[in-house]
Amino acid sequence: MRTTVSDTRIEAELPSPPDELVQLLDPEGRRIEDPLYDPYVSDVSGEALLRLYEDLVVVRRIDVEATALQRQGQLGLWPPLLGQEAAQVGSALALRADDFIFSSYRENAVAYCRGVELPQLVEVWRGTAQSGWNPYAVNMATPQIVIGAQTLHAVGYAVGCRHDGVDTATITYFGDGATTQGDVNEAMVFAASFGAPVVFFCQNNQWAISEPVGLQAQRPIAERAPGFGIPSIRVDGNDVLAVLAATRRALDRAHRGDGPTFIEAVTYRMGPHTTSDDPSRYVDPLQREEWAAKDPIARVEAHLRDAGVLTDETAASVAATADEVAAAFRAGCLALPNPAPLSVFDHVYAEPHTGLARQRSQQEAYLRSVGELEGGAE
Amino acid sequence: MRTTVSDTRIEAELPSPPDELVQLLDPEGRRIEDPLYDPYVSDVSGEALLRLYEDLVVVRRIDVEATALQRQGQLGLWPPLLGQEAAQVGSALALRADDFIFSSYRENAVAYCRGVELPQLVEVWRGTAQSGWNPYAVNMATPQIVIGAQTLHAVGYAVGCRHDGVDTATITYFGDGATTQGDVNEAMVFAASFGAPVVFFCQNNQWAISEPVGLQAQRPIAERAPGFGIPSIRVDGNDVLAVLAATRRALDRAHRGDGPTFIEAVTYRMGPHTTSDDPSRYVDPLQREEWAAKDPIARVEAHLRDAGVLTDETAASVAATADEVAAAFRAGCLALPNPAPLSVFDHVYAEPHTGLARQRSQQEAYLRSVGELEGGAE
Amino acid sequence: MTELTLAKAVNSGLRRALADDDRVVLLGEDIGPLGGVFRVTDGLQRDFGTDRVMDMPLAESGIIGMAVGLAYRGFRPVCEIQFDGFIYPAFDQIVAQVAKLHYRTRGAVRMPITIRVPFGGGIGAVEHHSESPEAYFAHTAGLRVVTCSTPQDAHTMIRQAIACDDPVLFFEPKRRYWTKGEVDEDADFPFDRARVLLEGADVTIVAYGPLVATAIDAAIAAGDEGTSVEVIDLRSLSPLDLDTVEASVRKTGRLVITHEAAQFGGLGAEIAASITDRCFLYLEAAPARVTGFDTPYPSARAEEHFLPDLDRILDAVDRVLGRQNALTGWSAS
Amino acid sequence: MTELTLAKAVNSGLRRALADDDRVVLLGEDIGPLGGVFRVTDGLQRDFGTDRVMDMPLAESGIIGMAVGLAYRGFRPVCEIQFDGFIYPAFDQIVAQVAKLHYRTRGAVRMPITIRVPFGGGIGAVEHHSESPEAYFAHTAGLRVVTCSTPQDAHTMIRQAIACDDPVLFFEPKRRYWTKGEVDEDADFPFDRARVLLEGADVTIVAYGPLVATAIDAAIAAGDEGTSVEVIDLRSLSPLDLDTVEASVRKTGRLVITHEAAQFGGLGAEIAASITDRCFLYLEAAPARVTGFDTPYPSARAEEHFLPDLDRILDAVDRVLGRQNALTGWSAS
Ligand SMILES: Cc1ncc(C[n+]2csc(CCOP(=O)(O)OP(=O)(O)O)c2C)c(N)n1
Ligand SMILES: Cc1ncc(C[n+]2csc(CCOP(=O)(O)OP(=O)(O)O)c2C)c(N)n1
Ligand SMILES: [Mg+2]
Ligand SMILES: [Mg+2]
Repeated sequence: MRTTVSDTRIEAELPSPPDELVQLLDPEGRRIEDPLYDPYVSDVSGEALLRLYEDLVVVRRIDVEATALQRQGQLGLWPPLLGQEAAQVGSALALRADDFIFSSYRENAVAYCRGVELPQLVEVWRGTAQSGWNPYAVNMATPQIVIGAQTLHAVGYAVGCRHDGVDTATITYFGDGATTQGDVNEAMVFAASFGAPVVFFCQNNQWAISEPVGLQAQRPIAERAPGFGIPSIRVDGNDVLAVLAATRRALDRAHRGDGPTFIEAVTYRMGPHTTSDDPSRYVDPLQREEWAAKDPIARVEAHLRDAGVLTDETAASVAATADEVAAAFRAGCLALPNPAPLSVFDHVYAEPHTGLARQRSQQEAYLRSVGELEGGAE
Repeated sequence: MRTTVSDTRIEAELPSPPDELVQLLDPEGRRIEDPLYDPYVSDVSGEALLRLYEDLVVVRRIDVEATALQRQGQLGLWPPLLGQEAAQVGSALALRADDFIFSSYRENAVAYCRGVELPQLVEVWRGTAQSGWNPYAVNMATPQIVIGAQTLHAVGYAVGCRHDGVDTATITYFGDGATTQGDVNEAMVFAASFGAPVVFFCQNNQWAISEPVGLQAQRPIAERAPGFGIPSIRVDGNDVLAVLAATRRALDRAHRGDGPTFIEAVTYRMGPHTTSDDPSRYVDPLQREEWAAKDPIARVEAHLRDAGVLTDETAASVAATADEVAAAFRAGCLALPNPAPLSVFDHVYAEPHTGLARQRSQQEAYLRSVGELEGGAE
Repeated sequence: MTELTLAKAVNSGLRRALADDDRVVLLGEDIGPLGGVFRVTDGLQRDFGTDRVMDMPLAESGIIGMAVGLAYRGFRPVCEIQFDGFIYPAFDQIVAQVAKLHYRTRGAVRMPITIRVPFGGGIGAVEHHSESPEAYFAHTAGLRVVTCSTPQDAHTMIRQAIACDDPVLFFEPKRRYWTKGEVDEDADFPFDRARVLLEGADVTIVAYGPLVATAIDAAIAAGDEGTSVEVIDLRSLSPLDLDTVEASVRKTGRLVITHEAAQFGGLGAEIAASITDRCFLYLEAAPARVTGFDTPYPSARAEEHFLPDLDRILDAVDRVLGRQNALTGWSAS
Repeated sequence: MTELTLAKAVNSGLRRALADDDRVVLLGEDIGPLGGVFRVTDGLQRDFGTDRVMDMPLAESGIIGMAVGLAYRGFRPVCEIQFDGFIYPAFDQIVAQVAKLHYRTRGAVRMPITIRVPFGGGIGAVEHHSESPEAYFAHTAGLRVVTCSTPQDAHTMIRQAIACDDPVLFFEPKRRYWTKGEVDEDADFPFDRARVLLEGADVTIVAYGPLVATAIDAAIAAGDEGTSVEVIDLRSLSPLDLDTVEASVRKTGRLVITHEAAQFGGLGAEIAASITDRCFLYLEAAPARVTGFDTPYPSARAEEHFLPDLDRILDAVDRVLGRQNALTGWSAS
């Protein structure tokens, strides 16, 4: 006999829905009290919040400029972060200088907050180099394009910090789509197993190119981590204060030696996946409109205006600063030098490699023979 | 200001410990009532349970014989299932004939229950072939050695069944160690995403070769699946009735079109990982003893004796049957033919391949020239 | 006959395969409403439904692993890997499962899986979007590897790949996606044969995929200077149609091979070694290879310094003809 | 000087590396209390602790990915892949990360990662335990690939690999783990040079790893029949020490290359092509390759029909010497 029994107990075994999003600033700019998270941002009001606001405005302005540069043929590609400013700025500013970052390709605001110089932000996208900066100069690895690969690097780095006896934390950024990759799940296993001081920061921007998050995850993404033994937080990714608070909380755990934490920042990709993408093929304009109403900058602006910290005058000065940054960014981008012909052979190895050395010499001789090297040719 | 706040909410976000193990027969052989799972095994008592008992005894006997064959140099390797008889027999007997199985390398009892012929069980381990049977003859893929790879195959097969409009279910077997592999986690994402009629059957035998399960999982393994949107059941893997009930429940969901289910069968690998392994280097004998007291066969025997179904006489007849099977198994093993020299070229491709055909002809000419082929040599 | 771009020719080939055989299913990232990042699957989900054309969660191992299961069930899965550089997460499923299952099961289980991979450089892309990984797969027993250089071949060969009972890696030369050409849907020709595109007497140039057009340009330029060059488009990389190359080299005595992949251990090595073995007494010079360098693919603005081009091919033609040039001293002396 | 098995020689090399540099860490499955399935890490966790010798969760991509992070942090990770056939899940991390990070970061980030891989067949194992995947990695720019054939090399080369600032794939010939030989811990020699093991005048045999011993046996047997064979142990597979091979072939005019990996696209092709290019006018015959077949590795009881052996090598020696044999008709005619 094979009876069919109602599945109540199985359903009950699913975890209950996660706590509502952590939110400290609602879309209208009202400050929402939260006894757990408020203390993490008690230093951020008035002028401090105004500086945060300026960062948000500036990174959006850079992003818009980069898109324009791409349209003008000055960049090969650009992955806009429009709509994700709060998730990136809020989390980046929570970090200590010695904390190390392993990001994906869209975290240009994180890099900006980290002090990466403006033209270095676009070297990869202009195509003059495979990376823009020295990771050790800003404690941030250069963009990772292979989805999810960087999350394992973060775990290794974090375990290395613990071996070194320092309380440095590591944070890794990735998208909702990335949560499907084996590497990201392995990273959670390894992080939990070694109690690694690492923060998994997932920007759930609802899309992986054209694929909605529902294809990657049947449950809120934040629910995945606890099953690996990693506590998680689900935060309004368009609320810069909430993101700052949540990330500080997670980093505190890491600095204290309490192991990994997973953060899902719920946000929305307001632009195309990259400048090559055509979202009109798959995005419902209504959905986009709904999210436009939750804009991460508008709510800070509303809040600051209500608080009388932001006036038309300060707003104009912030906008002017942003324009200046954008102009410097553009100029720096256009001034980036093109790679020299033989540079393709540089840095393949750290130590001499006889095979490659021979190939390089051959190519050098060839280039000289056709007059394409200075001092060249018979 | 960066305040440190107590982490109560984070801890609360961890799922509560899973329900205690599903158990219908305790180690002493007492039948434990369970209103949810009892209906699934209402057909299994008395004679039916005796037949189950015989299966358990026979598969253990085959396993012992295989180990002996390996020690005598007749097998290259053998992965014993000692201790895991209930997990394998209970789950295998829950399946319909049309349900399809993707297993790992240790599921020899599953294959036996599936009707695989005795010598075919050991072809791989004797080294006469890379697989022992035609998967379509018994609806069971041949052993998968790459850890975790088969779980994705199961999801694909299950989605294929749905496309075909049949209610066939698919089951995939893997170990506790396998849960770390990217593939297994990807399989859960894909299964959830497509609502695939697949059962993930994890035999948590506490070890991945020398590594304790604690290196792979910080939480009970059954807690992982719900975060992927897959309900899970944790079952006493040494209780054949409970395993049968849990698997039937999961299969019912699949047959009904309710999607994937994850089962963690908690058991113990009583033997070495394989005949090449030396568990004395890493197993605590006390732990092994504890588990010996939970033997999967002893409890069925105790129960059947209490119920008066098993007498010394029937026990002896079961043992005799097992010995007969073992003898046939041994004879079949020893009779397996060695592969012919040119067989290495067979079945690389399904259609003619000019490069390989040429290589095969060359080798044929060479073998003839050195007199190693019948009808050979100048 | 219709004029189509190479991308559209693959699209129409996929469409025909879907229409002709209901066991054909398409799997990939963004292949549904978006039609793939190169629009190769444009309109197919709309016309054949979400069961036949399936957007996949973002994991290449998952995609190929799932295709294996579908093949077990008798389907003919066609997987799209979005870019060459993203095939590596699926490497294990491809070389340890897809390639070996027919062998492992002594022929009981067939793996008629087609893996479509837009490959190669020349489009100014960021890292991982310009790679040429074909040698890894050609070295893997159990796989077939093919590539196309014209819309006609793209159309016919994708249908042949799907119809083939073996797994096929189908490399699409992405920088030629916008090349136009006539396509006859009814054309047919052997799947695993190379094609002599230009006949010539002095030197044989062997190319495939994106560099076929470059090889033809080089042959024409050489012709203008009085050198008669034969150009062979390999089309199939595993198996290689060495009979065709051998016949050509027996005639010309000189061989130049070009590909974008790194030289060291690339297919050029296999072709050079095999042809040397078959034609030793006919060769007037050692075969020359004109390839990408043994470096990672460089950044977009450096790719012109990396990719084989007309001048480098002509330089090699000169060399095998024994004309002194900058590299003469480097080879046989 | 102590007499050690090859496995013990790797062990003592690892021990020295751990003792000499506290940035060296070992990562792998079952390398702790068990000492690895081949006992190569025996006793190291006991003596250096669980922070230096870390049993890893069961995922190869995870192991290599974690090693990348440790290398970022200034460690020198040494990863054990349990068997050749299980390196593929880590393929993406190896070819897209480990190999490319130094290039990507213009030299800012070094990847001094050693990946130890017991490889090759001949031990009667089940599927996936007898593979020779070296060509995949040799074709990948940014990696170094080495292998050893004696306890002395095993000891010295593993230390050199760990000391090297580049990533190194270190292939250990598993069927020679139990070969004994003298080991001088203070010996040193260049990391990337081949070694002439036997000098000879008529034919050059190039081998590496497990087949070096077979090549020597073949050379001795050929010597008994009056043919003087030079045997070269490559040791480094990327870079290849082609200078040493070239010098030998200029002398002998004849080349036989042997490896267990599939012939098609294997290292033998690169060696044959490169040496033909360098020594065209010195070659008396096309280089011959004696390799595993272009099939998956077969079941244990068929491996004798698959692996290159003394007879097949001698047959190739005959062939390059122009002696008529069964295969003469197959190559240059
Ligand atoms: C391994 C791999 N597969 C495919 C791609 C192509 N690709 C680039 S971005 C992307 C979607 C990523 O989505 P998500 O992780 O949500 O990040 P987002 O772009 O939304 O920030 C894909 C499929 C890739 N970069 N790497
Ligand atoms: C990808 C891969 N890596 C490593 C191995 C070597 N290996 C074989 S069995 C095993 C442990 C598996 O443990 P578990 O999944 O718990 O299954 P069990 O053996 O306990 O049944 C390992 C590491 C393998 N077969 N495949
Ligand atoms: Mg996203
Ligand atoms: Mg286990």
